[in-house]
Amino acid sequence: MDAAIDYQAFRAEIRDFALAHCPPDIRAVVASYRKLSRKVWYPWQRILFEHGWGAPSWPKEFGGTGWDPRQRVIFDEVMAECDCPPQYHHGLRHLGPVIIEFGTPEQQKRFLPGILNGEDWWCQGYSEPGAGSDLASLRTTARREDDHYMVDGQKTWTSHAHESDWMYTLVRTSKEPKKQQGISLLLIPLNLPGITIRPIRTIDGWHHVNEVFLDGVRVPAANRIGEEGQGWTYGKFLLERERLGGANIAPHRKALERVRELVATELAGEGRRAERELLQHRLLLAESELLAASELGRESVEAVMQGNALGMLPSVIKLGTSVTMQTISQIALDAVGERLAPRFRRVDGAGPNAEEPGIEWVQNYMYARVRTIYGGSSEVQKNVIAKQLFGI
Amino acid sequence: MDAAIDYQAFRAEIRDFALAHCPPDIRAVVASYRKLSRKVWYPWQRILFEHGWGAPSWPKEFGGTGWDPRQRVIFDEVMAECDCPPQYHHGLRHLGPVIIEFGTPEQQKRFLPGILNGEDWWCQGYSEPGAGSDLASLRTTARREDDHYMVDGQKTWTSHAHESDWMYTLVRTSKEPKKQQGISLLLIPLNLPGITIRPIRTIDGWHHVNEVFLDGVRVPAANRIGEEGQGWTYGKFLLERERLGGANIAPHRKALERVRELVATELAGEGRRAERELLQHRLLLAESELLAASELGRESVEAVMQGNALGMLPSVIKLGTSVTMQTISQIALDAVGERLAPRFRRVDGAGPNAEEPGIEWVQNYMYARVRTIYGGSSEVQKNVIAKQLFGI
Amino acid sequence: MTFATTLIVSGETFEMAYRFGQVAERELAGIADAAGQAACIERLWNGIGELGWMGTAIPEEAGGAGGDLADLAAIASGAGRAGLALPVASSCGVVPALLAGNPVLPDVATGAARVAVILPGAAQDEDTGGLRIRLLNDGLTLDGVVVGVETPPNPTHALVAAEGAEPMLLLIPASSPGVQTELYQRIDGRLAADWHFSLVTVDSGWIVARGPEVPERTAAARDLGALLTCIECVSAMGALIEQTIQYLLNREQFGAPLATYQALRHRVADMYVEYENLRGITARALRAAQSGEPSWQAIAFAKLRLGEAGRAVAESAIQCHGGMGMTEELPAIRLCKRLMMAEFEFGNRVFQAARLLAADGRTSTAAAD
Amino acid sequence: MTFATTLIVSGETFEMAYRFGQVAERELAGIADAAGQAACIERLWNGIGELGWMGTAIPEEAGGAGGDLADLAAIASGAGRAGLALPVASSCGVVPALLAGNPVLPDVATGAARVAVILPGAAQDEDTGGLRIRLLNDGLTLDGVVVGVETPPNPTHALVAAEGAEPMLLLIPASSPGVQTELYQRIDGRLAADWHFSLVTVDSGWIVARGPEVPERTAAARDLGALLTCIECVSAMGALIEQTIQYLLNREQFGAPLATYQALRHRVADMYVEYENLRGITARALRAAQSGEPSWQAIAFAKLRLGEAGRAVAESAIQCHGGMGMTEELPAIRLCKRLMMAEFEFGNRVFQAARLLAADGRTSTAAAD
Repeated sequence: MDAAIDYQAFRAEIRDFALAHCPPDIRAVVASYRKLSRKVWYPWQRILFEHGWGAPSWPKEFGGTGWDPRQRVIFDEVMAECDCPPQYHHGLRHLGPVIIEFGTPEQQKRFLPGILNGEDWWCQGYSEPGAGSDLASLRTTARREDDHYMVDGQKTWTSHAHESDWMYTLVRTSKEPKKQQGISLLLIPLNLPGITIRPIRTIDGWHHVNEVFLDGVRVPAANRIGEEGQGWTYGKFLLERERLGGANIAPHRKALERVRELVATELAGEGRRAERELLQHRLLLAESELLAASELGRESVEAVMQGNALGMLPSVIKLGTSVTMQTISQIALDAVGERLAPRFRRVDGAGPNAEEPGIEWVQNYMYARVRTIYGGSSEVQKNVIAKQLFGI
Repeated sequence: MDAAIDYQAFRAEIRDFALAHCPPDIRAVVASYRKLSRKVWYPWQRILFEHGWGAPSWPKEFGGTGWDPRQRVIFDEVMAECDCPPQYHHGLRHLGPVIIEFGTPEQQKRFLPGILNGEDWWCQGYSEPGAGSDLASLRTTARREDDHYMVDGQKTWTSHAHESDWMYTLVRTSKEPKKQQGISLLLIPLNLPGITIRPIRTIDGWHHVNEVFLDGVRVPAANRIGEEGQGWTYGKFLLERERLGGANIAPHRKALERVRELVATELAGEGRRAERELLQHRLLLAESELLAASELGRESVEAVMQGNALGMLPSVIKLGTSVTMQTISQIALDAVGERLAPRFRRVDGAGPNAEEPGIEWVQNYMYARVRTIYGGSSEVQKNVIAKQLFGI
Repeated sequence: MTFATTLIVSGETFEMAYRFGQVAERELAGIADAAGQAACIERLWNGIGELGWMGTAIPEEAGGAGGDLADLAAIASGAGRAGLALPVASSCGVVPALLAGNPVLPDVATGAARVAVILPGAAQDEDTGGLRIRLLNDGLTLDGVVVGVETPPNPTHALVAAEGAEPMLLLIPASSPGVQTELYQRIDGRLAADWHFSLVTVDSGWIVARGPEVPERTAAARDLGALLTCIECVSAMGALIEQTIQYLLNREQFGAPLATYQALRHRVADMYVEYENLRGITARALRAAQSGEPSWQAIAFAKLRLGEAGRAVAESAIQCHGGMGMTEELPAIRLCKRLMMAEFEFGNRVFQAARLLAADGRTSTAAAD
Repeated sequence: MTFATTLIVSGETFEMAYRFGQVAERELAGIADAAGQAACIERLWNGIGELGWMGTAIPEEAGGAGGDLADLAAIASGAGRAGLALPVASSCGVVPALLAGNPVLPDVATGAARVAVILPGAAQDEDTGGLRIRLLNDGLTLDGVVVGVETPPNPTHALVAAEGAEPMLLLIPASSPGVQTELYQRIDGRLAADWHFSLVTVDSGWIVARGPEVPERTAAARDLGALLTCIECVSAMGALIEQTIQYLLNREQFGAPLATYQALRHRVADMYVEYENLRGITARALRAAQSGEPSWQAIAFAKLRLGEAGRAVAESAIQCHGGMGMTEELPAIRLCKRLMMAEFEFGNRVFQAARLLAADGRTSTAAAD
């Protein structure tokens, strides 16, 4: 079947559409690494939806494109290359596939259209304070009362909670001896009484994540996806679907190109030649790492297309590219820091931050620290790899 | 007492003597990092001995100088600055102090003079195959037979065994349940029957270390230092005496200066400017590390002079400077490797190696790998530091 | 037993400054809004004025305490350990040094005169040609924009080392016609300002110094600032390592304290080596500065090391804290941001490396040992 | 279960080359003296000649097997995995490519012609002005010294890409008047030679090519050599990592296998990431070279990565082996030395980085994906 697909033509089609239809002001926000809020994401999602590309990873019968894995990676690559907002909405990427797989027909009818057309905005309520990477130990409880659950607890690191309509949430519905059991997946409207959302101030001065307090929140039992106590299975289903997440190196290469230009502009002239050459040399090494990673990404897509196991490739790509992205942001900071770091302001929302070109790299530098922490920290990735290598 | 010592004058005195009396051919060998054999060491030891400086670390009554710790470090620094062979003979530094502390008057009379005037050359037989840093598990046995010990076993990493007259050796004289006990210190003449010395081929192509096989070697019991079964105590005594070993950063700074000149010479001209500047920048960072280490070395001497504990300083200095020396040797290899690495020859003793200026840095690069391995590997040093930091 | 790093400076003055800094840090951390933070910083400024910090190195006859570099170092060390969000190196060290002998000095000592220092090479706005003094209609005129200048709250003066046909050190009242400032808070919590000078006519009373002594004095003042910043950061880094150790001891993952994982233990050991090296090289620079023959090279090397080590240790500390490392919840992470910003004060790595390489003065540094 | 790295090339030819390499490695490792080693290398050379390695990419009509880059890659990969001490990239790849169409080719295929390649930029003796061709008494004369040239045993010819008024590619019999060679063994066990050309009169029959095609052909040949070296080293690095893992599993310290210490586990994980990256970027370059439009940039980036990763992984492997890492006792450590030397073959990091930066050809590399 996939022999019939002309991937080059497909890539060109996506690119033409992106360049023609993605609004310039949205692309400008992406290009300058300004904050991507629902305000930026929604219009583009709407455009894609109307073109039939609202859900690249969903099956056709639910309004998806039915694309194969290679097409989906190509789509993501082109989005990055054209400075379109990465189509990484929690509803679309995470929840949608779960509802398609495990939801009832009513739930599918109720929730999927709003995700697809972008009218409903979702956030993910998994992490809890003190739990670290250890999801199985979560403590938010949902007590069944007739046709409702009473939910009590606290979620943290909840991206976009402050601009979302819904949170899909892992909650503990029974005290099983095995920690992975007794967890259920609930869809919680964020306008219910008893919900408090508190922003977490992050080191880069932006508002990305929140704490969500759930205090006697009454959630209809019909909002539970799948069976009670099986939430852990649905969570794992998600993780496994995301294995190709690292195969798209286009955003990294875009960042590298931007920093190369930044270095050339910021450090122009003979007086800064030595400094410029030093940074250019470091960029070249970073580029060699990205070229290597993009080849491993290519192998990953190939493997998924053939139905082969990916082995350690996702961990290897994650480990490598997270550090390379940090390196790129360090180089950028080295280029502009002296001039711009003192101008990057602390308090988000208290008036505009400085708007000088290049100042986004001060923020990017701070933010890039998260790359070796989230999605399985580098330490966890190395543990995983070592376990495979040593067999013990 | 030490208030009376004019350390600046002392330093000048040492330097004047070194420059006036250390033979130029010997200094040339040291300056070009060629192999230091007994042939190079002995004449200089003889000169120092005749001047009364044969044993800087021994008490006066045994022919030593009676210098305080600061004077001893100054002496070592000046030796390095003037390209005199480092006075680091196993007999002088390691064994002599043990004989002085624990030997009988007869043993002192028999062994100390030969060490002092350089006529007797010593090597250290501690390490055994498979034992790693774990000295307590040694397996070479010495069985008492009348007034002799029958020694059987194998030593390894034995520096200079092939050019030594004697080996001071830790052997197991009884099977105690506690591994540290039952170990004795024997002095073994290397010309006894049953001894075979086999060179270990090392990665830098030089002959530094040996395996020493002991097969029914008959050693007079009078050659045992101290009590039977107390060898472990004497070994520890040595280790504690060497705490200031890392305080002398002069050899490192000398190496840095040499590589700075090497980079300037090798990469002269506009065509190699970018490359040169890159290496000069790396050298500057290495220099800042050495300046920091030399201050910590200064603190260490101060602490020993005051009778204070050194805490983690020796580990910190060792960890830091071992990596800095590796960095310096990497920079040197980057400067000359393309031209000289292919000319550096493998087989030691099969004709002279290439003699081009700078080629010593190919050897130095390879040899420098040992710096993070010997004398407590970096991993062991970090374990030691972490234990102090965390208290667990 | 809790581990404590070796201090670079200790004693009563250090303890006093550290206590003040700790209280200040806690107070600031509890305030969420920008206006509240600004008000708090102003209160803190008044606090250190009352304690006499700015007068530390000002002669008694000019209203100061007549202290020396050791006293400044003690204050910088104490303030640094708490990550105090005030321009200590600048206001207690650099400004009094540059204004030595000037009639404004007593006001500097009390904190009434709040002076921002604009050294040559200060960041300029892209579109302007920098800060210039020129002759215009028979008078001297200052024109240009400089940005991101560290500042006390509500600065009363700019102390400008202006390069021109004749270099000049000018003390310009912030209220002068044509002078505008915009204040904001940096990511390490300190205040900074952009200064706009629009064809400002130079009053002859503003001239603190002129001619060839100006570059000499400003270079010495910059080095003093760099040295005090290094001292601050040694303390900050020591506190950061202690707090990271505590965090790893207290926090469990997969059933064991994080402090038991060898990878993290070794990472912290590496941080500690960086700390000790920074402490050593800074102590060396301080000793040289206190000797008869101060060495700019010793300071340049220390600041170079701070740039390398500050970033490396801050990044490691954030990594050790995991997700919490990305937030501002913990004092440790606020110290990280302080370490990151310090790199850009009084000459960054590139500046220090360039002058060291240019001077080829490296052999002469041996004299400092 | 023992861990095995992903191979960059596999198949029968790879297996054959690997088996030959393993036997050869064991044989060489057992010989202590230099003369014995030299004799062994000569036997091995004859061995690969009989197996037809040098003829792999030579057309059938010239006595070769008429194979392609895939066949060369398989041989390089197999030989590399065993660290075979023969100039595979040069003798099987570069020489046949440069001598395409030359009557000596059948002898190259059998191994009877043993050709050392001297490319522009080969290391020169300090005191000479490099290799020059000049007009002297109406004839062309070659003069100069080049050193450290990788070579087959007892080379019969030097294939010299000489830069002069007109670039020339010359195949010079080693026995010609005025030509002297000195052979020795490099630290990775391979043979190298210094070549002395003392006013050697150029025979017109030596001229393989002249004019502007010479730089083009030599650049392409150098890239082929670099690519094959990368392929060799991917295999060598994979074997090195496998052996390091085995060593850490088998060796105990303080009562536990070294493989249980997290610091070493993480270090090996880092080595593995380096390996995978080198494998990826080399596979990418190989794919580009096999496509219609070969990309020198793809090769330059791969060789650049090899320089970085080769040294880093070799250094880590030595560290993991502790004291044993300083000896030549284990095959793993011999592989380390091979990786270290490979950096200097067919353009080191500096060479590759310089041409990438100069060409600013970095955006065009996207085409290779």
